[in-house]
Amino acid sequence: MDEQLLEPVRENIYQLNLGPQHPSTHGVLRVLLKLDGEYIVEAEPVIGYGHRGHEKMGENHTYLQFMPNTSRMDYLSGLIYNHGYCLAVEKMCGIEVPERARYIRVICAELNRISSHLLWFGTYVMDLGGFTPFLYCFDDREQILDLLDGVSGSRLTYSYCRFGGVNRDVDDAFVAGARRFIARLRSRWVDYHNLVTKNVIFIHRVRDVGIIDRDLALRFGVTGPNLRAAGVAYDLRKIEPYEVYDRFDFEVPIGGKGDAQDRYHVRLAEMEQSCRIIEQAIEALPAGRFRNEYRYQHVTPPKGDYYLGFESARGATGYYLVSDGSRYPYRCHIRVPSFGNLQVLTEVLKGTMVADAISILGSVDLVIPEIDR
Amino acid sequence: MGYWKEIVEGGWSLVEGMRVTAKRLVRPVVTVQYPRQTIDMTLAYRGHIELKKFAESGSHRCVACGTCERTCPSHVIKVQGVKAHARSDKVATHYWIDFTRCSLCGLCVEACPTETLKFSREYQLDGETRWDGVIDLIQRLEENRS
Amino acid sequence: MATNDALIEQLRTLVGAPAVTADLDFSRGITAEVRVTLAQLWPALEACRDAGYFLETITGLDFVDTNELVYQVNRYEPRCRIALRLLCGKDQKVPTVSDIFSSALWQEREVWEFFGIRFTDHPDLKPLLLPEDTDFHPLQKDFGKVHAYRRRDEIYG
Amino acid sequence: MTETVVAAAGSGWLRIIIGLIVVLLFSQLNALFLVWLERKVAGHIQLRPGPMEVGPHGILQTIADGIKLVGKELITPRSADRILFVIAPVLVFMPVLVAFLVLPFDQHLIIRDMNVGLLLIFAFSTFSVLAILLGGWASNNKYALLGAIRSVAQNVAYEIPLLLSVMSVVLMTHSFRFSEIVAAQHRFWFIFLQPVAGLIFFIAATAETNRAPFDIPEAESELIAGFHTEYSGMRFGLFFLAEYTNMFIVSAVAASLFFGGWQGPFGFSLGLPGLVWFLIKVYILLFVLMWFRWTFPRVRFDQLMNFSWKVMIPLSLANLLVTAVVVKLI
Repeated sequence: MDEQLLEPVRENIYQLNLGPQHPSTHGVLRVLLKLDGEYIVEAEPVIGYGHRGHEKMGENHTYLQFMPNTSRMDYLSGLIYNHGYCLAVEKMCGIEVPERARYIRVICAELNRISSHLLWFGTYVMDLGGFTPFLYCFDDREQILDLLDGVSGSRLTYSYCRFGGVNRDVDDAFVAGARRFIARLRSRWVDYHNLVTKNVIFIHRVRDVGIIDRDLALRFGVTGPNLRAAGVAYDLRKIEPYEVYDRFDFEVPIGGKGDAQDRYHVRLAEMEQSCRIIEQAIEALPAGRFRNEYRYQHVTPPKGDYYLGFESARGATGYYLVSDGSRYPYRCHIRVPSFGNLQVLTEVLKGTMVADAISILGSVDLVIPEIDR
Repeated sequence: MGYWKEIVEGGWSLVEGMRVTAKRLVRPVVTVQYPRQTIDMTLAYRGHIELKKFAESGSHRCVACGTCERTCPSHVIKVQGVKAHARSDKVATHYWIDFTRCSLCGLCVEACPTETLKFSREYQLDGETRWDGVIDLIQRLEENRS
Repeated sequence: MATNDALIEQLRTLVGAPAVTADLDFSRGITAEVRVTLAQLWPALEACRDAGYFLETITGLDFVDTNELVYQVNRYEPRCRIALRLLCGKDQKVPTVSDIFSSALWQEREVWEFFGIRFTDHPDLKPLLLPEDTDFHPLQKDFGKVHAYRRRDEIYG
Repeated sequence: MTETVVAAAGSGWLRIIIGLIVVLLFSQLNALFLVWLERKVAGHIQLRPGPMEVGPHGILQTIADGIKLVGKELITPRSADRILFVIAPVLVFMPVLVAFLVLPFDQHLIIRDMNVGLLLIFAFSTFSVLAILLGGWASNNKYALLGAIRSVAQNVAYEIPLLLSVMSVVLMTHSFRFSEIVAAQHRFWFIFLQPVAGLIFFIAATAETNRAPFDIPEAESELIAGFHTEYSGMRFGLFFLAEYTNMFIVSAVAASLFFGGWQGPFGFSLGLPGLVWFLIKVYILLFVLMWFRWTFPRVRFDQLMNFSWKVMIPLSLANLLVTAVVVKLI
């Protein structure tokens, strides 16, 4: 709806407080909606309910002590955040990482990405009112959690990566389990497509809903699957290959219009690509150490700053670390993808219906604690 | 024509979806009825930390150096130790952890120079007050021994 | 890579060649570092926007003698992360760049609440993550527990 | 035995009073059972067992829940319209009970076999919309209000195809009396003669009872709990029970109109009494309703209206026209 249409009904506009306690705001997001009937005139996300001051904590902890915090920002892709942080510190200090560890990290990070996308898939359909796919996804996701639990000892906040390697070595059971999981996931697609993707109700709920096109994305710094849905193949794993991603053959799935349906398809396709990466990494998993012999406790990077960008399940993430040569970072800034992905909603939600707002909020895959830090 | 096609195809997609759920309806359940059935924790499982018991001494090897204390990001650990006499090694007398603040990162286990720390595999750690989370690991070790 | 070089050349002419340090090895995670002044910030960022860049992040830094803002812009392809470093005095105000990049609306609010750096002409400068009545700036180095409060030249010397 | 009881009760007031008591008991217990059944169906569809703790396979779970609900504090929001707020849950349950008076459980097991039975049910079922509107309005909560508004619009839109599809059946039997409609299906159930009307009736009935995928007045993920957001304790319980009783009624009406009521297929009763046939059909339909709910996502409000006005109503009108012509020709 454009402005002109809205003009005569200005006086009938009322405010609705969507959240912070609401079944579909995933965590503690509050969206102040100005509504005209069911149509949204203005939407203002209000955030910060989960603010824990990670950046301040980063300045008060040594580099190693901050590592467990990293998996608590985006709790759905905690391992990817661990991974990125360790990479950043390793790059700063010039720590060499054994080959085996690098492959293990990639395998685990991709498993983590799949689990994050699976959870998104389930909760998104739940936001749209279909409860059952949510539990099917949890059934699948449980297999990943079991796998990662077996190697890292934790199911959500992994704290798995260490400077110069990983915490524990993977065994044959893990490798076999990962293979089994990939086969299982692939066999489930048929059912998921029949249950959700092809469902006429679902299609009507997502098609042409919440279009984020290239220009809008550029303006708001939208990244990740939300940007790729608009047809931009921007994936830091390809563009700025970190770790050993440049050794794998995988595609960056892209959409066209950038509506909720494209975002949905991009994420589903990404899971398949992650499966491919895992398969290749397992195939090429070298023998050797999973961790450097020297266990880095207190690292002191040289003075200066370093930025490391990596691709989390939600988009381009980055650690900006400033070292003053001591054991504590002078500044630890984290660029979180959900920040831009949420901010763009101030534009996108305008003129949509409340039901669409839920669909859009779900489709951009927000993790609020990540934004709040 | 598109109108009819959409209705028929849409209706058929719903039937397809119902087939998927019907198939699941007759499958066995995958969940575990928790208090009645339990699952074994994996070997890697990280519960709260615990002192290892070494066969040769029948006790822990904690020398109360305090490395874990300093490594812990959440200041969970407090260690006290005494020297039996001036030339002997220090031996821990108390090893408190406040489990309510522990984030189970495992940095202390890695930091321990005598490798006397390990993860317990307990997961039923509920309590009524916050003080129930404060555990003296040395006392716990003694109790487990008897 | 041609387009990247074009922008860096353009920035060189905008802010003067010595202020631009290109780092094609990417050894610090950025392609080029550009020191800008308050007056050059707008034209430099506008040039970035016109070249198809997006604002990745704004980071505040607090030193004893000065504040510093690091604007990082990036483009979709090929990679080219440019850091624009803006030194601003303790009580200097910075012009908002939210007209150039909409994402700055929130990022500047975040910098304001955490560092107390004011942005002129920002339409809605209120705390983003902290409660609305917050009157302290937690990432300033004189707030709470701090390990070191240094002068800028101690780090970047 | 039922026949003797009914006969002994005779006609008139005594019959109605006994009927009411039986209806009250039956509708309440049935609703509790349905809640349990829904949770079981949901559980097994989702690969989990559903309620298991209270009683064998959790059969007593809903009774325990009911006791909990009765014991809960009834909270009235400070800014609510107190009288309407209290009335609404009562009002939502009342018409539900009335509908039981005319449902044909068996050839003789009808409390009141009125010649306008069908009309009575639809007249009273519209009442529940009013109750929902009252509840949503009186709560003085924006989510509740939105739910109420949606509910009214939805019910108005779906009442039309519902009645039009019923009219096709009425045209064939020339009667609004349930017993006659059912008796007319002695050989062929009307679902075979009127498949389109049957389908439309069932879809519209799903919408009328606010069941998924048409549960937009409640729309958990959008409107918290829709019109009963502010209700607690047994007031919420009444809304809840009314929903399940409503489901039972629409399934019962569908069974009577399209699936031959108390009669077996193609005139074979297979030795089962009419009541059993009737309940079997009703529960199968109820199961389908639950199956819907745990399979589909929710439609959007405007799509729901579009579907009603652009698909359901034209289709049911066309169906009615064809029926009228065919009936006239035969």
